[in-house]
Amino acid sequence: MRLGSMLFISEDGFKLLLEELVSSKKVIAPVEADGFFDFKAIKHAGEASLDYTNTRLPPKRFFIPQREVVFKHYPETGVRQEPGISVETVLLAVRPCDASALSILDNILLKPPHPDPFYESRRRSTTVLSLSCAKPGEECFCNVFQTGPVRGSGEDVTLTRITGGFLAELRSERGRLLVNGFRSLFEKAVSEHLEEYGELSRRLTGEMEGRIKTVGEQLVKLEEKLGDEYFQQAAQRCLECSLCSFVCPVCYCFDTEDYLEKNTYVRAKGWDTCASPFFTRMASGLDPRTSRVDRFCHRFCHKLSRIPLAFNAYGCVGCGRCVSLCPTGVDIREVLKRWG
Amino acid sequence: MSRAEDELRSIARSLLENRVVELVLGYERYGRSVRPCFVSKPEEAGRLVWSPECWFNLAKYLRSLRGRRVGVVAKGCDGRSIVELVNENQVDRGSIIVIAVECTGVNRPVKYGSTGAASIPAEYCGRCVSRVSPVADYLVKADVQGPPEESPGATVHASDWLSLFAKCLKCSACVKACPLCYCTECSIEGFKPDLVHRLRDSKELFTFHLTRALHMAGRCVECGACESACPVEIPLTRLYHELNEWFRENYSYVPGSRIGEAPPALVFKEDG
Amino acid sequence: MGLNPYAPKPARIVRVKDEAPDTKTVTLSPNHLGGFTPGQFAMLTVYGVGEAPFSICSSPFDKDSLQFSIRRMGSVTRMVHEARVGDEVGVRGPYGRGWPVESMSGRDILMVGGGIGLAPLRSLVLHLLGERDKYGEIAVCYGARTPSLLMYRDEFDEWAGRGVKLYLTVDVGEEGWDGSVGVVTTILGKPLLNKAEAIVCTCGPPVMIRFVLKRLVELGYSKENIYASLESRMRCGIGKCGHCHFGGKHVCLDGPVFQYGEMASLPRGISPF
Amino acid sequence: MAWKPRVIVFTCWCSSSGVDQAGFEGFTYPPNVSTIRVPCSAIINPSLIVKAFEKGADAVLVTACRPSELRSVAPSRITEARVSLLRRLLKTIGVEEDRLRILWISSNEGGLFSREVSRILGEVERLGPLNIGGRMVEQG
Repeated sequence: MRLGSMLFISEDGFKLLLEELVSSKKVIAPVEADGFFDFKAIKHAGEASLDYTNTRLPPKRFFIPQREVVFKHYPETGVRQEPGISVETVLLAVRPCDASALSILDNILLKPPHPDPFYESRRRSTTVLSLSCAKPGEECFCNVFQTGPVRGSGEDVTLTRITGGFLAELRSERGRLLVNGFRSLFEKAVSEHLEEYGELSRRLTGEMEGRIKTVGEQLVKLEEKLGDEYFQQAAQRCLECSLCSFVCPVCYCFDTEDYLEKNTYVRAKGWDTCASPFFTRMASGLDPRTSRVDRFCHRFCHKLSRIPLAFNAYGCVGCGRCVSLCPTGVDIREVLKRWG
Repeated sequence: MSRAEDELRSIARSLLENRVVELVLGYERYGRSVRPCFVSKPEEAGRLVWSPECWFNLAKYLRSLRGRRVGVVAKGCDGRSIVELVNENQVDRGSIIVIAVECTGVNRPVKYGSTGAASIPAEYCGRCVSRVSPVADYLVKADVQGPPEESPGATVHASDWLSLFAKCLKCSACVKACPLCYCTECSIEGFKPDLVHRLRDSKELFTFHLTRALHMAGRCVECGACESACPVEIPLTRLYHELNEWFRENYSYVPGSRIGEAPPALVFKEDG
Repeated sequence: MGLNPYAPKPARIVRVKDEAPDTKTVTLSPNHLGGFTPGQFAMLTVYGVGEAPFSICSSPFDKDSLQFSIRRMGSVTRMVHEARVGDEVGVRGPYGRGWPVESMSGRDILMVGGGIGLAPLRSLVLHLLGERDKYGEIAVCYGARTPSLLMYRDEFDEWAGRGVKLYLTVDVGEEGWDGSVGVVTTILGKPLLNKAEAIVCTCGPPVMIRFVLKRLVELGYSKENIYASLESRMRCGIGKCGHCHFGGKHVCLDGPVFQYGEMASLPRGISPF
Repeated sequence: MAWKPRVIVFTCWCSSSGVDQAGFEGFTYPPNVSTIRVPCSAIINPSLIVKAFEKGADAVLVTACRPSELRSVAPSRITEARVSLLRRLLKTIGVEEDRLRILWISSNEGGLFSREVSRILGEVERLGPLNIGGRMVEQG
């Protein structure tokens, strides 16, 4: 079984696979709770539910927790303690856009000379199984960045539901090893499987292409467009809360805080947002981004031009969470339509 | 296009043409929903819309627009938060033209990834104190009369609140959407010495939400902007309603009812 | 697990010297950073309070101690000012790209400092004086708001004695000050250097850098030899936290020292143009 | 080791001398009761009482001077209102309101203070541990 080969697993085979995985590894899957789907560690296969548009929150927190202690210092003994390695995990049924977000985060957080060891240990111990979309959500635009709707770029195995079961495409060595462990449940994919797969991706991409067309290279020159009237107008609405950054699968900016807790000096690292007026404000009060418009422009410029320049990958996967959840309707698609 | 929308647009157009105001705060169509908009030219007044999707409280922007003559579209609760802001000396009534719209209840947006409709009637509108703003320079009557559709909304038992708080991301959308949450150094934002760390710590969400509730008690007009802005849909308005009940019982005071009335949460009176 | 980049290494304060009413130079030992280039910075941790980036102002040849000149400004700096000899702090680094020392041999060098901006330049001066004859003329133009705010005053004579031409100015004079009064751009014309070839390094408040760069070009210094050290809020120092990311460049990785051309491409706000 | 309720007592200036007097008269309250002395009961920010609950307190008491004994009734009225409001909030979110109480203790009523504390300790023991921190973490 080479990488990229397509296998087929029946519906019952998949249930068996899930049972096996839950008993041997920590499995995280979408679970429904009061009308919404969110990722949760599941105890048995029945809890996972796979017919959903997307989870409300991305799986980012399993790789970059919202708060993690990165350093402890015990003054009396001078002992310094650094957290250990994480446990073997399977992340099931991630949408292709969220999986692509992981490969973007790899470009950023694993880039030498200083890869982030906390992210690396979680990423190396997690096998990601993505599940292709059946129907694009209202605010989805993953076609713009080719991060879905059928195949992402950060997953180890791409699952696609077709009649009678799932197609499984091996995308990485880690995925191949996982599937190899349950070889008996899989069989070679046959031509009508592949036909249905091709038909699904044509239908989905066609449906989405009508919304916003695939992005061109001009976006990287967004830097010069910052004086545009659009940004002055749209920035007035922004409330400068942290919602868009906290629900974004790619936002990686973090803040650190040091404090004393029961005679132990602790340094924690956790999610931050560039919308906050304190993000670039220095202790002297000097701030390279003094106005709300500057910060508003940075958010779009960072994702669509600055991350590409520094880490050669777009900082957005078109999942639509920020578009749907923003209380005042700030919408990145308007920037894409205007300068995409 | 409803009669109310038409009337609203003509009021805004005349206010801008006669330079009575520099800016009109209103709502504009946006995809399936509606969002706040800032209209500064008369010919742009056509962007203004009115529908039950207009849940956001535009009074939030008034403090940052202080010193400028501004027109603002206001529901009953928005108007009461303007009264509260005036009573707390945050904005001056003279520079605000209130375009009061008779409200028949708003729809709360149901968020990303939900299996239901795009929005459902807001449960907090069932407890509305006044459909029309207590302060108004212009009044736009509602198209359809009659009470808003009742939306029962899931009942929240006392024991649910801790698990509701635990869902919170500490993204501060509730704090930033609330017109009455305007402290420059907020005690729960994480300024040192910090009551609550700047980074979300699940233990501290208890202090975060209870402190915000205490600071809302006797001031909150229950406009529901916090609840509708919350990405994990914590029914905050219900929590603040309980504390407003305490103020109604002890001081028979309803926030935002009359300009000049000293809010008991802020002003101590011997006989109070 | 890989090396934890966020964990500082312990170092003790061995000396505290008052440079100016609001600025102290702390000397830390041991020097965990090993070799560093002048102009690089390190992240200084005050346990339980916080962490902040500071340019290293000691000489790279000094293998067993490190010096930082710190102005009292925020929570971390206030605690450093209240720290006493013997207290332990955390250090990690060195981070960032320093002054272009490898292309300096045999050429004239002009350093233009403003206020606390002289700290990273002092590291360069001490580096150059380590092998004085490798370089041509060395001149320092240094300005501060008032004479009492001039840093390293006790070292100026030694610098001059070992072949550094020193030009000082203050924005506002005090009695007993007979030197020049005016902003630092007014004395940029004084050093007689081979302007086309000379390398210029400048550091100071952003407004000063903006006018110094303009003046330098007017005086005939060539743009590709002009370098400036910019300042930004930093939380990690290793290009991961996003706070110093401006226009595709990280101040903590691609800077803090930037060449004239690179600064022109930085976005408004961080770029001195 | 049997669970002992953790109780925090904010004592205002006048009533704290009453509390000390109780100490002289041989009343020793158990170690898990800590007193925090404040210049006046009205200075107690209700958020600090909330923080005490988050940090592990099973009950919080606020001692204040009786309104009748003060030149101005303001401080005791304000404290009374704040404690009553916070009790309503605690009740709303499922925390028994009797875990927070105000005690009118004047400067010479040490005995009353000690009797009240022992009585309340008994009640809190019946209410059981509150453990806000633990419950928030395991649901988070």
